[in-house]
Amino acid sequence: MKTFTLGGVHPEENKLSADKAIEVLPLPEKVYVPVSQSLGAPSKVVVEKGATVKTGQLIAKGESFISANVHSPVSGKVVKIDDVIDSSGYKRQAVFIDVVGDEWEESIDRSPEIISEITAERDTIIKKINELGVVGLGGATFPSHVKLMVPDGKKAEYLLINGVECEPYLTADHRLMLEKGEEMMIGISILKKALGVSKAFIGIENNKPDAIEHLRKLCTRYQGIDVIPLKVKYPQGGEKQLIKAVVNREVPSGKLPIEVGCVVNNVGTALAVYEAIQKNKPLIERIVTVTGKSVTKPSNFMVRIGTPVSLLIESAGGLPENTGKVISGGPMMGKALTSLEAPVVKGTSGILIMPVEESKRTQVLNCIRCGRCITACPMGLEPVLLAQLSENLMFERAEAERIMDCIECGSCHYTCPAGRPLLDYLRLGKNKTGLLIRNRGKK
Amino acid sequence: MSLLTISGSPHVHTQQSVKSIMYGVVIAMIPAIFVSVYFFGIDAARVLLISVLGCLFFEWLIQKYLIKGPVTINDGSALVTGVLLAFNVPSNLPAWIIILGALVSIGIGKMSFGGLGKNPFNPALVGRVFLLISFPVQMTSWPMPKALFGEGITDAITGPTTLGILKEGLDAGKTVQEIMASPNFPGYVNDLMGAQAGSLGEISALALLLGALFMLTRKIITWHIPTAYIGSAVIFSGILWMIDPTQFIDPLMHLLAGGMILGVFFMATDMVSSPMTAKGQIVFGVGAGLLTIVIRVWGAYPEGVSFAILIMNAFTPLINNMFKPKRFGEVVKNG
Amino acid sequence: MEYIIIIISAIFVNNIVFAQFLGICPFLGVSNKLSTSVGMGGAVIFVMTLATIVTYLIYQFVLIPLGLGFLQTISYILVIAALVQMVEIILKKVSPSMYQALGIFLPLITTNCAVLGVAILVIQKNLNLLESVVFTVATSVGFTLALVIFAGIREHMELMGVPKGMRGIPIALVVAGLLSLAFMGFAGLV
Amino acid sequence: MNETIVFAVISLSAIGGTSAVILYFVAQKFKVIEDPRIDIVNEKLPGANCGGCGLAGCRAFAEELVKTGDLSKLNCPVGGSDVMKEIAAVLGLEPEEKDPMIAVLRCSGSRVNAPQKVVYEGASSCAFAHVLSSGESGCPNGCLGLGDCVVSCKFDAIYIDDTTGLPVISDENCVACGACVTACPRSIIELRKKGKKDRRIFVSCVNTEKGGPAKKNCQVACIGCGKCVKECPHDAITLQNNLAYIDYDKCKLCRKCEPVCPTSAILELNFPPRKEKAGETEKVAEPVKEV
Amino acid sequence: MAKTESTFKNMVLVLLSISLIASFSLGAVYNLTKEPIAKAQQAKKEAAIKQVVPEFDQLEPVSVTPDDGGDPLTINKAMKNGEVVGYAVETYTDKGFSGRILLMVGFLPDGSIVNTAVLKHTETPGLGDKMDASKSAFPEQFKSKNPEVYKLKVKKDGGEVDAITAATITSRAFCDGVQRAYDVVKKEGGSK
Amino acid sequence: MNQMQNFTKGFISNNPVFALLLGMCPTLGVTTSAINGLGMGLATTFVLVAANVVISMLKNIIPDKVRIPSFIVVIASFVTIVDLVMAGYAPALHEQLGLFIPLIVVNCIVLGRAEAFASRNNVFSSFIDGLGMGFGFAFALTLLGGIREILGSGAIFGFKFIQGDAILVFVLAPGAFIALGYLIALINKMRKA
Repeated sequence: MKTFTLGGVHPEENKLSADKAIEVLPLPEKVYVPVSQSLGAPSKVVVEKGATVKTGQLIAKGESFISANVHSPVSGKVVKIDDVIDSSGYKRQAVFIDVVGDEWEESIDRSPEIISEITAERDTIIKKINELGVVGLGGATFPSHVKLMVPDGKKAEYLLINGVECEPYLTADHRLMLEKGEEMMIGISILKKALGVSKAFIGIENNKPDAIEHLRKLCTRYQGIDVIPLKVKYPQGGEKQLIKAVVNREVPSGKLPIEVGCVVNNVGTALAVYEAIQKNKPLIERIVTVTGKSVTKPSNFMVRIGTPVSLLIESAGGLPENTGKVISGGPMMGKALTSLEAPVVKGTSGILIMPVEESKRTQVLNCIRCGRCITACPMGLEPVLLAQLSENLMFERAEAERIMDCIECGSCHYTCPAGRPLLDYLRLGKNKTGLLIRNRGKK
Repeated sequence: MSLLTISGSPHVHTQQSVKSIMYGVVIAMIPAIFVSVYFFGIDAARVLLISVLGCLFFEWLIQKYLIKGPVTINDGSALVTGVLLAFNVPSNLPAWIIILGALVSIGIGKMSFGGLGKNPFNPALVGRVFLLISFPVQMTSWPMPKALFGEGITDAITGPTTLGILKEGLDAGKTVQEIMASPNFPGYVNDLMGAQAGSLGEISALALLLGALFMLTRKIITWHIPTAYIGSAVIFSGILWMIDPTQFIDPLMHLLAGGMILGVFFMATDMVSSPMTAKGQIVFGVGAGLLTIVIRVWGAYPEGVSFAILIMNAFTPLINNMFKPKRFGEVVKNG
Repeated sequence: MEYIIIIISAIFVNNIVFAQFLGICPFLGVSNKLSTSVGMGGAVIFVMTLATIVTYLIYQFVLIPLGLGFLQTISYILVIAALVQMVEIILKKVSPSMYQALGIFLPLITTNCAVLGVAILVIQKNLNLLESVVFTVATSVGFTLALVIFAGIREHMELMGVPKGMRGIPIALVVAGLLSLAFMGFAGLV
Repeated sequence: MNETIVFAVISLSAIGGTSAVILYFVAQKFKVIEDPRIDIVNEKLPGANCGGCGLAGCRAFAEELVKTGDLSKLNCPVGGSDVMKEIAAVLGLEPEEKDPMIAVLRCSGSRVNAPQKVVYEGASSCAFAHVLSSGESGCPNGCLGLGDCVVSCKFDAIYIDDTTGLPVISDENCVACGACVTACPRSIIELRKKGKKDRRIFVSCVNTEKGGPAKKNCQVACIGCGKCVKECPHDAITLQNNLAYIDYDKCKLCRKCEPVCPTSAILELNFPPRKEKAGETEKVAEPVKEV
Repeated sequence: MAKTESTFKNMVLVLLSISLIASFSLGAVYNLTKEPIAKAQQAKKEAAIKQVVPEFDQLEPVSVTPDDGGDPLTINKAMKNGEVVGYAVETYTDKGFSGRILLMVGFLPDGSIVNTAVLKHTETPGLGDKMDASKSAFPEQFKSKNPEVYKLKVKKDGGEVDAITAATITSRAFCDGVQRAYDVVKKEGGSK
Repeated sequence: MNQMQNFTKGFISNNPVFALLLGMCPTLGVTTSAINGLGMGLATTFVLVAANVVISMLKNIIPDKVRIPSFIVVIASFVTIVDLVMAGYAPALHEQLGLFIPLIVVNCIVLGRAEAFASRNNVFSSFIDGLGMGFGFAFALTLLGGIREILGSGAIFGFKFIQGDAILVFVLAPGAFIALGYLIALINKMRKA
């Protein structure tokens, strides 16, 4: 069984909602649509307060190279353009819309029929993906059209589709593969066409045997797409780890996957691409897992972007009494929310609710230099050393020890028997070291 | 509803903790404790008790009144040090010397540096070597073993360890074969089972191996240091043995006699004072193995395990510095 | 074989720092950083070897023939002082970066008792010129070894944080003591 | 005369003389010219290597001083004007009188004024908590209270008050080196003129949100109402991004702005109590009803 | 008084004159102490000789090279009224724990040991230094033993000497030194 | 500064060993017993005083650039004198102290005081300073020697008060480092309190 070689951990999987079919969440009464939902510069609002919008209408335009358009997920009236606390814990600009009916833009094909013939040409595909605001749905929300534009001098050989879902608890991708496999396959074919590659691999961890089997069957009908079952190991869903696991290539430090001829896209992205190209539908909804041991009804929802998190929790049986922490994303890399009014954004893959006793960190003891964090680090770094350097503000040495290679997967922190907040210090160190490097560049 | 907690990711944590590791080590030492009580009787229990209580007491005292930080004697590390210290001394050691050893182990070896995790040297070994050099007579007069319920030699009689017999004999110009043929030589089986004179914990290789197996399966230790240690010791002593089997002890005897197994699995693998990367651990193990044999063969002391590990402890920061893990993406491999 | 014994003895068994108590000041002073300690070690190897050769020649060919053994101390220290200053001046010109790194410790080599100590020791031990050189090099390598190990441990301790009362010289001395304890294992090797 | 003595004298002189001569020539050949004044200046400096002057350590400061020969741009905040005068004397220059400065904390978001809304767990580092979220009080600009400034201070001048959860800067120990200013991820600490008799007035808030959201998180936040701007007779107060700022160079310490602030965001330090309204200075802790 | 300037001339002059004065005074002190030093050394040696052989009135040092080709030993023949009453041998051993040990061993003309004294050693204090009569009774056992019949080896090695506890190496070295002394005395014609 | 302060500062506040950390080699090397420490301390005191006096007398004659070599020659002379006299009149102690007698030359205290004090002050002050520093040094050495002797051989000034075993390590090299380490830690603590 294939997997990546360096490091990795195996946290308890807790896939509570794996057998829960995707439910379409009823339309909310109001949505807050943040204008910054992807990596890169925030988009510019193009609607005014008081305007009426249709579902799928452009409301914020990405203006720089790396940024993405935002479309209205609902139809209704723009109440105001103000700040809302999002998953970053800070207030960000958002478009507040009061929902009225569900009137869609006419250009969008809403029929359930699956269109498998790909008529669009490469340039059209990329242009449309850009226009319809498709971003990577794995979590990093990198604008997809940028990924598809292979830089000069580089050549894409393989398209890797990330169906790993290595985060514990989350099942959104799993359900997607089972229920939208056909659409996803077409999406993959579109991506292949856009990249001009003949081979695509879907990497899936073997804790999802039903998905592997289902997609394998579908593969027989789609040329040049293979399912690669992978051994369960976190963080296999990391781009570099996935490439290593599937095609055994190592992306050099500080470089992008295209350096080794690979492009990685999430299964969700493949679906979004299908909908954008074949159905003309912008990215206005996504599948979100709402889960947690104390949650009465762990579920997978199809949710419109901008829906407040509280509504999702309500639909999953309400907020449990002893909730200590609400996390946007999975337990390994997700962000703890400060407010339940935070809206679902394009990158929200799950809402994890943790009871008080699980949400407290363990007591921090002295480091016993066991080296488990080093063994666990999938990037071959020494988290303990980097954390110490960052604690002692020795950022130059931290840079030399390659702190910038850290992918913030949290394996080190997870595995530390002394419960040290290694990743906290690593993040801090990365932050400061990054500043140091940028300042150096300026001089 | 209480206030929400915010913290950086990850939000889940492994079950393994410092405590579980330390108590795991203690559990692994239980077979050896039984063997020592079996052969040395109540004396062994006495030494163990004094040593453990001494270590716990000094840890508590220093944390509470000198460092004035949180008291963490229940994390199990002082317990491990206590048992290991007891394992490294003869069962007839006077109480005050054991207490002094506990003070040195905890006070000098560990708390001076700030406590658990900060000590560059293994505390139990610091205590042991300190005592060995301070009290050479008491530390090298081992009572002969006698089975708890069987007939044996009276308590008062002391004798040299297997390695001691070999060293003395070789120094006196005898050949290895002559020495091993002599009636008072314990032999392979006794060394394996524990019927030999020696420090509490080192006598039975079998009991120690049992514990080591437990630690390996529970992933408390990894295979790197033990394998490298034993490998280098066996290869090096094997080469010497092949050169002249009359003057050099065979590798198997080297393994079974003395504190090799105890040192390899319980002290060299001490995480705090050994390197952190797999590569570093192998270098550490190889170095310790070589030094052990060098000291055993040519040094003044018949046993070299403690010194070898301490010396390698000193090198640990340098090894950590030189043997970094393989960085992802450092060597570009394609295909 | 003779030389191997001298080397092992000088580096491990009778390590100049851990067993002979010579050169403690730079040992404690220049061991904060690994890189500086390596530089210092190099400088000491160089100066010590040079000094021993010169003083040896002076002793054998000037002092002894004239029956002036009692001038040993004064003439040695003069020669060593001049030598160190010379090295310092040259280094400042040739490699300013190294000069910066070693900073005030180059003059300290003058008052490094290890240099004078070894020069006197080779006379006391009745070594011939070649043996003296081997002995000196081995001794200074032993010094460097001690320094480097020590610097490694101190760098490590700096990151880990030592209790306030023990910080600085006290913990350094304790570490030196423990190292010395460990090195006693080499006893009897030669 | 005894022949031992003669030999001794001759040989030692020969050794000494030879060394001296060789040394002399080597020294001539490998001469490195370094301004001796650098050493002198260096000795005069406090030697704390705090970096308060903006250079890497005291020696670098000395080198820079001697090289540029210009005192106007360089100042050692730790040694203060005394040291600068001495250095000026060495270099034969006139020192520029610099007003003594001190670090002040521009946040009054104590546990009472800005109650906790979420619980933070993790590395006790403001810098990290700042990256993670807006903090326990929810104020995106307020003090996080995790003590990065305390750690950065080399002069033991800052500690965290346990009841308020805010850092306290000691007037006595602070040398205005600016380390805490750099350390604070939210730029809450500012170096201000120490003021006559240590008297200072400043807006103790750096929140740039609009009035409503700001007050939601902290009752003593500056809401940018502009009352103080109107009140100030010296044009020392400006309003930018919903935040008032008092320019310490223009401020005449007239104390007129403080009473008009509806949220008590303006803080006065070391003034005698006001005669007309006794309880006024304790306003900070009181809940404010009106905006 | 004004400070002397650092000119080349001044520098050399001052340094030279200081050297001159220093070496002159050192020479003088050396001359003064030469005798006491020599006396002290002589006294020490004689004290050791007196300790290990019967009363004598005359000493006759002879240098003998041992058969194993090691460094020559000095045998001090102690004579009384022209007759040899004992041999005080300055012997050594390299088998010590740390470096050479110098011993003085006294024999009667019949070869039996009178007494031993340690001249110089660097053995571990508290352990090896017990071979000194002032520190333990270890050397007592050698008195009036004749190595011809008395096996000069520690018991562990099959000899008759009780080793110092925990210092077998030193004890062994001590025996080696005594044996060496005995061998040369025998070679020189003692021990009939 | 009055002469009394000048004299006593070397004991604790400016003690060459505990506070200035100078002369570590002999401090560690010869302190196996209190008497050795005292002997070494007094020998150093003599050199210190004599060198201080002579150097303060010569301070104006010596040009700056040959300051250090000149000082060293002066110091070395006195060291040799001590060496010779001790060999002649106290051979037992001389043998015990061994190599460390000539090494007084490179003891940083001696050169340090010459540099820092004698070359700037008058003869009498220098004399007092040398005496104070010397006694401070001797005090430190005797204290350390005493501690090591008590712990290591159960005796003090050669008088054995514990029969049987003591902690041998303390007369050996490791004990020297460890004892001094904790002694300095203790004294640091006392000075702060």
